[in-house]
Amino acid sequence: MKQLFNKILVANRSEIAVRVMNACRTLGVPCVAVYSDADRGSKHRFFADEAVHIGASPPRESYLDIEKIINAAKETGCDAIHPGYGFLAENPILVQRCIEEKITFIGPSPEAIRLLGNKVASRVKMADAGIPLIPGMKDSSVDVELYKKTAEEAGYPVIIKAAAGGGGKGMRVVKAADELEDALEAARREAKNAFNDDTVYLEKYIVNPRHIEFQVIADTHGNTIHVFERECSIQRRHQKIIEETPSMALDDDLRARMGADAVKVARAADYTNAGTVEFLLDETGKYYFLEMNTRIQVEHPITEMVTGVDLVVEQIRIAAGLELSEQVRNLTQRGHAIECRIYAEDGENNFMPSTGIILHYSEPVGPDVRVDSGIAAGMEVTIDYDPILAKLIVHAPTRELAVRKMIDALNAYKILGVKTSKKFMIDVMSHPEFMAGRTYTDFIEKHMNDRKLNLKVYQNIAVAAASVAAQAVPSSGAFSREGDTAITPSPWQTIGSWQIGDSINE
Amino acid sequence: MKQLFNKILVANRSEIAVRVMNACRTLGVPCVAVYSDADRGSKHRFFADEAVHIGASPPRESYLDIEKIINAAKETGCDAIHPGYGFLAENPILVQRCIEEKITFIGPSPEAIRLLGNKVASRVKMADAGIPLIPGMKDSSVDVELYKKTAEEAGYPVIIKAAAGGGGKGMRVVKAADELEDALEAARREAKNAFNDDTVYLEKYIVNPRHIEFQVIADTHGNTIHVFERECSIQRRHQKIIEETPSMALDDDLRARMGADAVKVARAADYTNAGTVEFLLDETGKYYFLEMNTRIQVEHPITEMVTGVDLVVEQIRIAAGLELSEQVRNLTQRGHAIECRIYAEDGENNFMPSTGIILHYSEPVGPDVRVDSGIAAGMEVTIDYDPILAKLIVHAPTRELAVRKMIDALNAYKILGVKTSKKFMIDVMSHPEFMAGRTYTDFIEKHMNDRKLNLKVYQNIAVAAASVAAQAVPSSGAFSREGDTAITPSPWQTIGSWQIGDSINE
Amino acid sequence: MSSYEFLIEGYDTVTSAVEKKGETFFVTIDNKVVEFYPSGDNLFNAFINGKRRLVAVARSQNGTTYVDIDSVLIELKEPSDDAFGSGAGDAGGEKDKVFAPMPGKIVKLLVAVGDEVTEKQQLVIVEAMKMENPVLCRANGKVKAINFADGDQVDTDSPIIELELAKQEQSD
Amino acid sequence: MSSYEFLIEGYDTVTSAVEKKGETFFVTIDNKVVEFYPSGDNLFNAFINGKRRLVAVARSQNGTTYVDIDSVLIELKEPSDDAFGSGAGDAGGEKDKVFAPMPGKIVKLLVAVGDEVTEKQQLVIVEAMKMENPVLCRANGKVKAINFADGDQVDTDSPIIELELAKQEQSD
Repeated sequence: MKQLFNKILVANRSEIAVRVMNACRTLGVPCVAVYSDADRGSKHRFFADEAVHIGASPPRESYLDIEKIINAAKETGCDAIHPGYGFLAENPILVQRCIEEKITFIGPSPEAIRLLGNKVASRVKMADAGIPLIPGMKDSSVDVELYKKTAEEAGYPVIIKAAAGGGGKGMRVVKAADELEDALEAARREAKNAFNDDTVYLEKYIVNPRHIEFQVIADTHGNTIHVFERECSIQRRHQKIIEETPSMALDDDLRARMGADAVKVARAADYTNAGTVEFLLDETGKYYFLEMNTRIQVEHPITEMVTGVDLVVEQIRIAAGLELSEQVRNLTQRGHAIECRIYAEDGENNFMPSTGIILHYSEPVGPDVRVDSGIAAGMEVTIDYDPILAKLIVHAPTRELAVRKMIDALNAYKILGVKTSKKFMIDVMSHPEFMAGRTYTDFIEKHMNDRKLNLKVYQNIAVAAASVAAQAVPSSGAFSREGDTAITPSPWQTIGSWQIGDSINE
Repeated sequence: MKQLFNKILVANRSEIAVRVMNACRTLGVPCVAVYSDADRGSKHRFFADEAVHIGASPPRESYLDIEKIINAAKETGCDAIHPGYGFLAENPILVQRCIEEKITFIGPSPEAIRLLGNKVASRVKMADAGIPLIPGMKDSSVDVELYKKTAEEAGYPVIIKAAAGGGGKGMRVVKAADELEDALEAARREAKNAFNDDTVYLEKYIVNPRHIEFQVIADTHGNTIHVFERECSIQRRHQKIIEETPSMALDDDLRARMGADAVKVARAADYTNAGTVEFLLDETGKYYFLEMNTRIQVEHPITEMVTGVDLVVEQIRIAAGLELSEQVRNLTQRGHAIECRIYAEDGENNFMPSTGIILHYSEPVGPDVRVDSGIAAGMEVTIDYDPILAKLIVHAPTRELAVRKMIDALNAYKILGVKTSKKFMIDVMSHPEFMAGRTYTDFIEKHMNDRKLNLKVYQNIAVAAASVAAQAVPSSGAFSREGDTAITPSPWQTIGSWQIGDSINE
Repeated sequence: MSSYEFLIEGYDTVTSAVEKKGETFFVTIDNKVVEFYPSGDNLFNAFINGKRRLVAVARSQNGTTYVDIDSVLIELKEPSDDAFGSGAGDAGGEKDKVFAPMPGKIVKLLVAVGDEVTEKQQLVIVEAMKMENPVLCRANGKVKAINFADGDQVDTDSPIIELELAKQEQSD
Repeated sequence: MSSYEFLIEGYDTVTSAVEKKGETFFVTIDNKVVEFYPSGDNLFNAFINGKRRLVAVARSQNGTTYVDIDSVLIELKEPSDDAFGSGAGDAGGEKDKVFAPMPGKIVKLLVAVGDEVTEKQQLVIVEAMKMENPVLCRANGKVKAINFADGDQVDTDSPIIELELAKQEQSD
C-alpha cells in the first residue's frame, strides 16, 4: 500500500496525541510530536517517531501558537497535521495556514469549521435545512432587554451559552428573571477568558433532557454516514464524565430518525471528515439540534468499541482523499460500551482540581478493556492544561455487564499522588436510577448530592496497607530517589505512630 | 440480572486462566484459581477472587489430578468448572465426575468429547454425515504392513498421527517408504509420552495445504452457528505460531460451504458449547475435515476481535442454559485480526526451549491491541509447563495494516531473561510470500530456512544501551535484590571491559 | 514481626502487627488477619475474608502514605511535631480558614466581612485549569476577614477568607 | 561522563562514552551520538538518526546485560577470568561440544562415535517441556565421544557429544 502521507504532525498533547499516533502507526505513517516546556517528560513526546519543542508551558506560547505548529511541520517534513481535540482543533486560521503551506489538515474545511463554530450562524443554517431547534434567540445581542424578552417568550428556565463555546465553558442556566443579569455577566466573562470572544446567546432550557450525540463521517466523494449515537448525559458542571452507547433512550425508529437528521446536518454544512452532531432529547422523545463539533471527540472510543471502526484511521484516510470503504458503510452496533473520564480532580470534594506528582500508576488490562492515557509514574500533573488524565473504555455484551466491567476496571486503575473521581463514578453507575437507564443531564445534581463516603469501612485495610508499605515499599519521588529517608523498620523493634488523614469534606 | 453461577473454578493456569477469570468478572461471577507449587507466585493465582493450592509442580500431581480439582471446587462452593485449554479440557472423566458432583462443566458433554477426542471414531461418524475426509486408514492398527499398504494406496507423502493427539505431538510426515517404520516408532513413542496412549493412524499427506479452522458455538436449545474461520497455517514443527482471520484463501462461497460443513460436524456430534472444526484446504480449493477440538482454543481472540463476541462469556452463558442471543446469531467479519504466540523458545536457535527468570516485562498498549498473558517480571519460566508466555492480538481495517500493527506490537512487547521468537515472527510477516497471503503449512520450512540475523546492525545500539544500563539500571533479580553487586561507576573514572555475546547459531 | 500504631481521627488508636512469610505479608488488626501478596510495584492483592482487593500503596518523600482500595483514596500522614494529635490535616481541621484548592486567580468574592455563612455555601470563585471553581464553606459561621480581592492571584497556603465558627462547629 | 569498552566477538573493540544531562543519556560511539530517554523501568526511547526505537535493557545478578532492540535480543556479558577474550559464550565458542539446550531426557542418539557429521545435522533428540527437540550440529567434523545413552537425564553443563572439528572450522 502507498503510504497515505509522508509524515504527520500531531498538534496536541497527552492522551489524544498518543491516540492519534497509534492511528499513524496502524497506517505506517511516521508521526511527529510537539511539546512545551511542561511536557518535556510527557508520554506523547516519547511515543512519537520525532519530537519538536515548541515553547513555554502556557498554551498560547506553544500548543495554541499556529506559526510554531506550522514551522514544526515544515522543519520535520510533515505533509499533514492532526489537531486532536481542544487547542487548535476547531480553529479555521490553522486550516487556512495549512492550505497556504500545502499541508493537509486532517479535519473539515475552514468554511465548515467557521459555520459550525458559530452557534448562531449554524442555527440559522440548520433551521433552513429543516433540523429541529430549541426555541430561543435567533442571533446574539448586547441588549440585556432582548435576553429578558426572549426568556419570557420561551419560558424559564433558560440557558445562556457562549457562541464560540464548548465543554461547558461560558454556560449558565437561569431559573428565574432576577438571576438573568448576573448569569449573563458570568457567562460573558468565562467566554472571554476561554475563547477570547464574549459573544453569548439565550435559549429555552430543556428540563430533564438527555444529551445524545451522533458520530458522523463524510469522505470527499460525497459519502456521508452516521456511526450511531453516544449518550453523554452524565455530566458535572456541564462537563461529561461518563458516556455510553447505545443509548437506553433510543429505539430503532428514533435512532434512524435522529441519525438521518445528523447526516442532514453534516450535508447542510458541506462537512467532510469526522464530526459529531449533538442533540438534546426531552422526556417525550422530541429532540433538538444543539451543535456540531468539528473534531474527533474525547468519547469517540465507545463508538469504536461497538462498531469496530478506527475513527482516527478513517480521519486520516479521508484526509488523504480515499473513499469510505464498504465495510465502514455497513455497520451495526454490537454490545455496549462505556467510557469513564479520569480527571485530576477530587471526587470527594466538589471536583476541585488536584495537582501533584504521580507516585504510582498502573492500568487495567484484559479483553475489551481499553485505556487511552497520556501519563506515567513520575510525571507531575500541573495546572497548565486540561485536567483529563486518562479514559477507561470497556465493551461487553450488555449494558449491565459493561457497567460491571467498568467498575472492575476503575478499581484496577491505580493512580496515587493526584486525586480522581473514580469512586464517585462507581457510585453513579451503582445508583438504581443509572442502572435503570434513567440518565438525564441533571443526574448528578439530583441523585448524587447527598452522597457520603463511609471511610470507616476502609480504615483497617488502609492501616494494614500502610503497615505493609512501611516495611516493603520505598518512598517514591518523581524519577529521582535522592534524599529518600524511608523508614525501614527492623523486626520486633518498631512502634511507629501514624495518623490517618482523609480528604472527605465532613 | 441473576448471577449465572454461584462461583466458577478455573481448572487451569497462566494466560488462559486469567482470560477465563476476565470473563467471570464480566459476568459478575466470583472465580477460584488452583495453583501448584511452581505457581505460588503466578499471575493467575492472584487474579482470582480465591485460590486453592492443589499440589506439587508436575501436572499429574496438580492440574491433571481430577480429584484435587473436584475437591477444590467443592471446598470453595463452586458450582461450575471451566477447564481452559490443555490439561483436563478434553478429558471426559472430569466431565463425568462433574456430573456426579452436580457441578456444571463449562464445555461439551462427555459423549461429544469422547467421540471427537478419538480421531478414528470421529472420522467414521463424519464420513457418514457427508463431510469430506482425507484418504487413509479407516482404523488404527498395530500391523506395520497395513500402514505400508495404505500408504502405497494413498500415495506418498503420508502422515502418521496419534489418535488421542493434538498440538503436533505424535505426528510424523513420511516422504518415502523406507522412512515409514522409524517414523511409526517415533510417533508411537511421542504419543505414549504425551497422552499415555500410543494408538496412531496413517493418512494421505496433503501437499501445500492451509490449516483453516471454523469456530463453532452451540447452545442447549438447538442453535448451532459458526463464527467464521481462522487461518492457522504458519506453524513450526506442527505448532501454530501466527494465526489470522479472515483467511486470504476463502471467498464468500467457499467460506459459506466450509462454515455450513463445520456446523454439520457439530450437529453430527450433538455438540454444545464452543468448539473448533479443523480443515485442511488444498491448493485447488478442496477441503478435508481434520478434527473437532472440544475446547476454547489458544487462538480464539482473533475471532473475538473481528466479530465483537466474547467467546468465553458465551461459553459460560451456554453452560448456564441460556440461548444464543440474537446479536451473536447475526455476525459479520470486521477488519482483520492477527495473533502471535510468544513462546519461551529461542527463535534464533531452532526454537530451543528457553527458561529463566524474567528480569523485565512490559506489554504494548493502545486501541485494538490485546495482550493475553500469564506472566510478570520476577517470575521464573521453568520446564514444568507449556512454554506459551503470552499472546499478542491486533485488529486493523485491513490485513496489511494488521501486519504493520502486529510488528509494532511485537517491538513494544519487551521480555528480558527468556528468549522468544519475536524477531522470527516479524521476519515471517515481512516476507513477500506472507504479505501476498500465500500462507501454507510448510511456509517456515520453505521460506525461513535460510533466514539469517545480521547482528552487526544492532551492535552499536546494544553497546549504547548497555552503557546506559551500567549507569542507570540496577541489576535485577526475581523479587529480591539481596546480594546485588551491580557496578555503578562514578563519572570519569570507569573504563569497564565488556564482551558482546549473542545467541546466533553461526 | 513489626508493629505500628495509628491514631485515627475521631476514632481510637489502632495497632497493627506485620509478619512476612516468604513474599506474603500477614497483618493483624483487631485480631483479624489480612494477607497481602505483592502484585507488582506498589501493588498488593489483599485477601480480606476471602475477598480479593487490589490495593495500591505508595509513600511520598514527605512521609505521606497514599492507599487506593476499591477506588477510595486514603492518605496517612506520618506525625510531625505540630500535626500529630491535633486533628490537623488537609480537610480535617482549620474549617475557619478558606483556602484556594490550587493556585489560581480570584474571579469573584461572593461574601463580605460580617456575612453569616452556612456549610456548603459558595464563598469565592477561583479560576484554575481553565475552569471556574466555587470554593464552598465547610462550616456554619461568620466572615471575619477577607485577605484578597477580585483578580488577585492566590496560592494554597494563604487563607482567602477567615471565619468565626458557630459554637456547635468548634467541638466537631 | 563515563566511558566503557566492549570487545565484540569477531569484530573490533568499541568504546562508548555516556553523558547524562537531566534525565537524558547521550552515548557517543564511533563519533555518533545516540540519545536515550527513560520511558519507564528498564525502558528507553533511543533516538538514532531521528528514528525512535523502544529499547529494553536489564542486568542480571551475574553480570549479564540483556538488550531488546526491534525484537532482537542481545546479551552482553561482563568479563570473567576464563571467558573474556577467549571467544566463549553460549553459542559463540565450543562448537566441538554438543550440549542439551535445557535439562531433559535423551530420547534418541542419532550418531555414533566415528561418524562424520555436517553443520545442521541432527545429532540427538532431547525431550523437554513435553516436546522432542532435535539438537543440531554447529560445525562440520567427526564424533569423538558420546557421554550419555538413550533415556539418560542430562543437564546443560555436561556435553552429550564431543566432536573433532574439520580444519576449516577451527579458525572460524
